[in-house]
Amino acid sequence: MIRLQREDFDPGIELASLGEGNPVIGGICTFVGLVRDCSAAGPVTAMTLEHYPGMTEKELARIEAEARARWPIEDVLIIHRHGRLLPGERIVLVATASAHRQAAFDACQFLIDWLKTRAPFWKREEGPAGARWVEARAEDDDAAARWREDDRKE
Amino acid sequence: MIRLQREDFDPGIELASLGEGNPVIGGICTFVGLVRDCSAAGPVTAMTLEHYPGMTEKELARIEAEARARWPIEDVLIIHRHGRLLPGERIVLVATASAHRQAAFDACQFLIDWLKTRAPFWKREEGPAGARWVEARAEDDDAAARWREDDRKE
Amino acid sequence: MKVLYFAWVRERIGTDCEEVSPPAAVGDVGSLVAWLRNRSEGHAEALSDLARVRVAVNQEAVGPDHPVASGDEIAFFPPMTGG
Amino acid sequence: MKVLYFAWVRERIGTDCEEVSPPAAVGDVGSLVAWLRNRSEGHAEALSDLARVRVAVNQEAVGPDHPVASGDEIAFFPPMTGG
Repeated sequence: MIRLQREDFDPGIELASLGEGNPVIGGICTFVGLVRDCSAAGPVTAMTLEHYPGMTEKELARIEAEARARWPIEDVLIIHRHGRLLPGERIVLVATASAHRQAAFDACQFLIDWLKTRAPFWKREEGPAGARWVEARAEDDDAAARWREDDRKE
Repeated sequence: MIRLQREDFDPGIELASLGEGNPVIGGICTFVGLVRDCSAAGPVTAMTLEHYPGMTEKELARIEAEARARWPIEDVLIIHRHGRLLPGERIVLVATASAHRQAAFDACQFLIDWLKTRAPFWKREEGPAGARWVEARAEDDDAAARWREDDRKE
Repeated sequence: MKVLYFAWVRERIGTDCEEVSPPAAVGDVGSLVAWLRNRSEGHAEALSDLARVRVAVNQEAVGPDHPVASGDEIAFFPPMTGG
Repeated sequence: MKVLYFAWVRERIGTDCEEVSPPAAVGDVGSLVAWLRNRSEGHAEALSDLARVRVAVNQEAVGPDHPVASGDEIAFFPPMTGG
């Protein structure tokens, strides 16, 4: 399931329904990304996430489909916020449920790696020196490149 | 923090206090392990986790210390249950909070891999054909062996 | 066709969306970019370096050779920084 | 010294804990195992193959050469299967 929203979410409530009652599930891996009070460019007092309505949902659906094609996943949840957020606030949640823990871990990491480089979100940080658009990081490209297009396990 | 208990836990409540108010944290990775209704040996109707009181706590503390020595972790939570559990019930929760997502993912996976092969727990499965002790799996040894003792990042 | 701009591309061009009707010779992303650069100084600056700008046609990421046609929704934006 | 048994080692030996006083010559895990095997058929069977049994001395995993002394807590158990 994919959700795009301005408001905060409660990971406990969201995870409670992930794969609920599916006795095949042996492991659930979750990643939650938070706004830090400091980035590569300096102190951060707030962050605004802009996105491309329409394409964002489609791209997240493509990323979910790709993860399901690569790993035996029983359930997936992606929640991404947009709008203005303060340090300590949740930005994103990615969770995967699978019979096996390695698949859950790999699929969860794949989802966040691909999401960071493919889903049309842009961060604008506010700091003491004004606002600046966050630059894409080479590390994120490298992380996404670990999961090559032709690497499907099927 | 390490907790060993018979009763269930609520991942949402447990995670709410993980690294609370620490604005350095950029990512939290969580793994929750559940009782499956089927194992390598056949259907599972219940599972009893035996452990070694005293050594279990010490071993989990050693594993946590090792993770903290290898990765820049802001907070760690390990909860492991013992006693008799039914399919679908939670067995274990491992969560790591770090400034960077890769450290959170790696440390979380390290913790569950080492826990599986080093913490003194033993599973006894009940099924239609009676009860049997779960055999240690070569895959778990392989997973733990990825993190060699001399692999510390420091 | 409808052209959308996001993040600093939007700021430099000064609008988030415009309807444009390029000549028929504009048949792919590359030629559309060349044509858009002439619309204003902001367009010229924002679209000067295609290595720094990504393109989507009908909400799907594409390269500079991808065809464009009237009725398409074309978007220009920097590399993504979500998650 | 106190000897503990867990999981199927406990079941085969028939007890989870016993106080033993081996002779002074029993100075390491290997010689303790050899001595324990003589206590009963259950001991002999449970401890017959040390490749299948792990050992902890004072709640720390050790190998067969690790010393043991009176006052120690020694535990025998199968490979761990938690998590």
